[in-house]
Amino acid sequence: MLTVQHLTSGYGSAKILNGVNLDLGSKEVVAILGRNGVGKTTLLKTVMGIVATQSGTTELKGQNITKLPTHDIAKAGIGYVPQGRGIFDKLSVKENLRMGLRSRPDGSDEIPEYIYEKFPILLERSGQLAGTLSGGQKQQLAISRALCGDPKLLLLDEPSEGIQPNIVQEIGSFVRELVERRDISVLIVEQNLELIGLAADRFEIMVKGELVHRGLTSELNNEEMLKEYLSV
Amino acid sequence: MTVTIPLLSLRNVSRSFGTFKAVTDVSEDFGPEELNCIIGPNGAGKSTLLNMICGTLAVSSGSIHFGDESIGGMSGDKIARLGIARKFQVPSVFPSLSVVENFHVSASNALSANELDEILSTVNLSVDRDTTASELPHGKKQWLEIGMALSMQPKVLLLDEPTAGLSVDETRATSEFLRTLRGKVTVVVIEHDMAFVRDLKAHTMVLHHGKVIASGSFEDIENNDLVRDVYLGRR
Amino acid sequence: MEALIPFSLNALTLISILLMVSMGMAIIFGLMNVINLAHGEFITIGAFTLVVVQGLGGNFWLALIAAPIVGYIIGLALEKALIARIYENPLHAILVTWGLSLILQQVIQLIFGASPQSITGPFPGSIDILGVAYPAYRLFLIAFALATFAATILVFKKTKFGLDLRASIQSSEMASVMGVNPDKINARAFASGAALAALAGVLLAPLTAVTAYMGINYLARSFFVVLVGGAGSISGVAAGSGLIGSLETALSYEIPTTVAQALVLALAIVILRFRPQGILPA
Amino acid sequence: MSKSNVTRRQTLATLGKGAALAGVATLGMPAIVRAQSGPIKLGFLSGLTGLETILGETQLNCFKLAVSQINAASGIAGRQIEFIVEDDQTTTKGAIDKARKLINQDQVDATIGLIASLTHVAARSVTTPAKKLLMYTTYYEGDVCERYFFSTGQIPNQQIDPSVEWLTANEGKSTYIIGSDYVWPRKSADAIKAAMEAKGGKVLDAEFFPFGTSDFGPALDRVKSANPDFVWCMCAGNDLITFLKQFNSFGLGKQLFSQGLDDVFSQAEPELTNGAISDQSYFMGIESEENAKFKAAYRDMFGPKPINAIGEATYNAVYLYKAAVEKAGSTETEAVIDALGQVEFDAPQGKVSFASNNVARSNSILARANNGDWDVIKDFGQVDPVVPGCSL
Amino acid sequence: MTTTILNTTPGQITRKQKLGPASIIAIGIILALLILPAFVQGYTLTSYRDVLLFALFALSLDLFWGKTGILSFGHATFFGLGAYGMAIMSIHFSIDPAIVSLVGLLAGVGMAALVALIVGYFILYGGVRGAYFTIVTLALTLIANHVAVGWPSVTGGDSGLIGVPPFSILGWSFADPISSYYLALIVLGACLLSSMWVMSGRLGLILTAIQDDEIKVQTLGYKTPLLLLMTFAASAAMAALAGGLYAAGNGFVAPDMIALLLSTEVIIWVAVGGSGTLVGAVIGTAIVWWLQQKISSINASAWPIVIGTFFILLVLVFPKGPAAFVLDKVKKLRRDKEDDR
Repeated sequence: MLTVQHLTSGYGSAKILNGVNLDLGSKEVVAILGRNGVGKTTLLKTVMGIVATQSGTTELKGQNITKLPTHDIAKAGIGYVPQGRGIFDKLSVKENLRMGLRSRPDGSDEIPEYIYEKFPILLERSGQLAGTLSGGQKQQLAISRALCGDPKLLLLDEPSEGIQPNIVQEIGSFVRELVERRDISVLIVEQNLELIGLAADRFEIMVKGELVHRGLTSELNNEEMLKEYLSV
Repeated sequence: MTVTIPLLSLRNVSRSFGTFKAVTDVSEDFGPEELNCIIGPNGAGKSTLLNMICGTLAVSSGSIHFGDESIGGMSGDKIARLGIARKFQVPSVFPSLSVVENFHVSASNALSANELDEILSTVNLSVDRDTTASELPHGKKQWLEIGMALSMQPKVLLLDEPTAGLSVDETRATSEFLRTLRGKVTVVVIEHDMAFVRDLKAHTMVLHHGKVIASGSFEDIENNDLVRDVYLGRR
Repeated sequence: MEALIPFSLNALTLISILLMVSMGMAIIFGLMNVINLAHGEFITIGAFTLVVVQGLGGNFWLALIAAPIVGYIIGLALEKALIARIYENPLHAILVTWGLSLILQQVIQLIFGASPQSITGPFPGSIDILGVAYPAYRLFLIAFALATFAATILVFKKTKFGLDLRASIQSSEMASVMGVNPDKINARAFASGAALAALAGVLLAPLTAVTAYMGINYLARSFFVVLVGGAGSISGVAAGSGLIGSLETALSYEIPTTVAQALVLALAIVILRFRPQGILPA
Repeated sequence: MSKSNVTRRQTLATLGKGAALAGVATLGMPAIVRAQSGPIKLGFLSGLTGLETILGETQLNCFKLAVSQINAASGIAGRQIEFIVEDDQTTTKGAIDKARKLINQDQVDATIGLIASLTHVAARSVTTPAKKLLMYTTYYEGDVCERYFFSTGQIPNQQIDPSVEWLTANEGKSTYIIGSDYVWPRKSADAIKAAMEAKGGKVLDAEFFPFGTSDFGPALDRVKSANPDFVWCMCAGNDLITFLKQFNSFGLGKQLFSQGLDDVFSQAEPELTNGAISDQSYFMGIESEENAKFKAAYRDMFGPKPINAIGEATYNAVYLYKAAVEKAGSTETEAVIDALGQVEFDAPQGKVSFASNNVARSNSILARANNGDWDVIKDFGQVDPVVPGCSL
Repeated sequence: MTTTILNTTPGQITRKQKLGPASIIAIGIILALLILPAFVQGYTLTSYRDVLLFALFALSLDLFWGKTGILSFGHATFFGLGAYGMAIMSIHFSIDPAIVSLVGLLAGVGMAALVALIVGYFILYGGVRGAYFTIVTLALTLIANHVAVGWPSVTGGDSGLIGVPPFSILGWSFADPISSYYLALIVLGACLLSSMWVMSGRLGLILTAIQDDEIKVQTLGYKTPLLLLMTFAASAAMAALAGGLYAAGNGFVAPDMIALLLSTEVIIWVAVGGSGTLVGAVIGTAIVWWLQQKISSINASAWPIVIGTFFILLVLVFPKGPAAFVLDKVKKLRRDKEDDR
């Protein structure tokens, strides 16, 4: 699904990614772990074309998307939910979802029904300004909006941030459900081990812009490993 | 140095943005006897706290004192002139000025040639003295900014993630340097890098969701279950 | 009471003129944050479209349709050639658009000559409103400006383009994440602003002398309408036009017009000092 | 559109040719003559761009017509005329800068032209101290009394006084003045007030607007409330067009008088000017042999375009200057000025000559615009100019 | 605080380095201008005098725009205030001829500084920077122009005031071309050298630092709005000085000395010379003036097109100004040479 090779990128003189290699299979959910500031978010942004790639390649289903502009990467089939969710606060909930439709390959103008079924609150608040939603509702909206584009790959950046535990669980099981039912792969940057345990198949640990350790989700209770890479 | 440095003390300091409480009820004393660290996950309110100390943000409630002086509502430039210097998270230097010129701007009084040389050698930038700041590599920019803070001859040095983007060697050099300041300057460091904080053996305060959840020596903090949960995302 | 009718109609006329000349500015400056000092020349281009259309035997109504199209095309071409390179740097925008303004003025003057152009407007007579005769064309102008304003709001609220634009303005990064090409949106938004200004030019032509320099008269005022009304919202233009238009009309009954205009500008600076977001912020 | 396009190019072309043409002609003359006396240099200074563009082009054309006729007829006392055209952009700064250039750099023998009063005031501040001849060719407020300044246009006692006499007798005793904000409208308003009061009439109010005013609505509203018998407009150039457009649409039903209206305006905007009254020293409709020849020559050179009083007065000024140089036998300024008071010219409007106050004796014709042409209401004939207390 | 900033030199070395080539160029130019009257005279010399005064005006803009990075689109306001101050004082008031020029000049300079302080206080302390500052100053020029046109009893309205006496002080008159030329040269030279000297010191560094990061400068303990305001006022005063001398030199004022076009022309003069170099403003003015003479004598309407095209090229081809563009090339050549050694 997604193949990233020797990817480097950064801002100005500061290099953040120092050669990232990553393979993501079809219907696979991979979590990226690591301390703050090691480059996890930059990885997602680089894949998405928001941060320019300095060297290396990114391929989606065999298509080289390294040099594509962001909007074409979106159209190629990647949905992105950024840290902080990137909701258009001054647009209504429905308008936010309609924006999500822009990258659909089939050009459909209908918001998929399963989204409203899953998150009825979005239908209820359809005409309301998205800025007035609670944190959890915004996260639901952000994921739904990304799904409106019918992506093959979903990038999630810290979806649990600032959200109540019960909704974190809900999101975790929803991600699983998506993978099973809608044939989607997910790359997720997360610090919440509970969510990772619920949603991911395996994890990769990032240190100073490189992926240094990988493992199955079941290995996540290895205290020694956690201590080494994730501090305290 | 014989100058006595008054205590920087925070009492019930809070700050909210609209309904969001970024910092709640923080009380803490920072003195020069030991290095001080503030740790906590992203969004815990660390930078907000620093912003309030140096006057970039007003406190919503509570008080901040530097010695006898209440600095809670003071303007940034006044606070700076009391000797409270700050190094930003992203290296914040003047890119179009040379290294030396950066020091001249930041110095509170005109620097003599000796003082200038001293600072240059302290931050290892002697060879780069006439280099334009924008052309310095990332690590040297961090040092430049620390040097700028020093050139203010500060009594308090606030450092926001001084090791972000530094190599392992540079990080070690930074902690060595900071340890030399103990007793001379009140140092408050925001950090993520636990190895670095451990290295500093600093008095550590942990912020989470704007509240102090632990405070004490680094060993205490390291063995605090609550802190570990917060850092590993267990609830 | 009877004196109030012409006064309000005069105020409404000025408000409508300001509304028309400022709507394009509200998009280009208010929403896209581009300081466009060539805005006045888009107005001029509209008026000269009327000159050309009438020169070729067409009438006012044909020009009313043609001008926004001409404005759109010229706007689109200029955006692609110049404006797209200066979004990041306001100083560059100022220099480039001022240069553009000087060139457009001279080119128009070289083509058409310096003398005022003769044009024919519709509705030469006047109409009785509650016993007061008022020029029919001015009434048409008021109605047309309000209709254009409503239509612009509708386009922004209801169309795909409007949605894309509103989204891009909030975060062009997130809009592109959604699959929207920001370059395309910018180009179309700039061109729409130019089209609205050109439309204003046609409407102004029957009221004023049509010369290559006519647009410059409206530049500063449209900036202030947008700033005072609140940059970032289309509805702010109505507030800005309303305030500046009625104030200027009211003052002009009491003190010389020149002084009234200066006072209103000075007031606008004061408003900006205390309400930097304008009276109706986004 | 294409029409004015051609015109513009023609203008630029002829503009460029002026000096060259004269140069060629000079070379053609016997060497001895040229050595004794080079060409006579005239400066033409006026508003070719900016506010007064609509009038400046006609004025320049008439100047060129006179020069080319004179040059073709072996020049002034056998000397060809060379000329330099400068545009003052209807600004004080432009007029001063260009007048300086003409006098100091080009060293012209005399300067002819100018439209807006602010430019003659500015140009005079250069020419008079330099003791150089300046000939102004536009009707104006007429309060200058200087040896080095001559005027071939009307002044108030030739234009305003006769008009007021007829207007108060036929249109009514009250008027409302709207004008551009500068010397001519403001000073003329004083003359109008005096004239109206002398006839038992009244100026209800006078309002002055900055150049480039785009909305006269509130002013017209006040005119309506004041309810004058007729409206007196002294807006300049492009602003006069703006005013006419709005005045007509308001349908006040008031007679419009504007001594700034002439054939150039009426033919450019026949509908806007219809029914308005003006007083000028020259209209194209004047029936005389001189005028027929003048119009034909103008058409041959510039095509079928309107001529106005400012243009005709410019034409006259060149010929009067020629006569004076020939009489003085020299281009020396003092001698020419002395001679100017003693010469006359068979102008298209009739015989013109200067009175002792350096203003031309000229016609005063009151007429009403009728689909681009002017129907004479009353011809006051030639009126002697009166500048109180001025005898030079 | 401001005084310490002005007085302290940040290490002798720095100022010397900073002053180096620019001051040599500046002194060279002044020396060349000193002997210029030996080669030209009369009317031409008065033209050169006007160029010197416009150069002073450009210098004043560069002092603010070039050093703070904030573009004022309203500098003609201050030039105009200086000119009108001089004209109004000498025409409307019967002041002793011995001091009337001085009073007029002081009135103009004072008014300009006052207006700059008031407006500057409003907008600089209000946090208005960048593009908004530019638009507000643009409006300032329009207001000033409206006042100049709409208050004819004082300003002469659209026609302006004619009959300003030549500059004279205590019986010394600068009426003839040569003495008025030298007056302009002395004022320009003094302003140029002193502003270069001041700006090579700490104030110049701090202003550059404000351009880079104003918040950071505040956290270092400087009152940045005050520093900007003082620079703005000094710049306005210098513009008024140029305007006052211009009015006296030419004998009149008119609304186009306080108009938008002049505001934009001065931007070009500075931009051509390369903003921020100070001496560049003087060179730029001379180059543009010379070009304008050449081009507008070919075709009057060609000049605005040339300016317009130049503005666009300025941004797209040499954003630091053509002079800096050339200087950078030279520097690079020199550096390459040094590298070879």
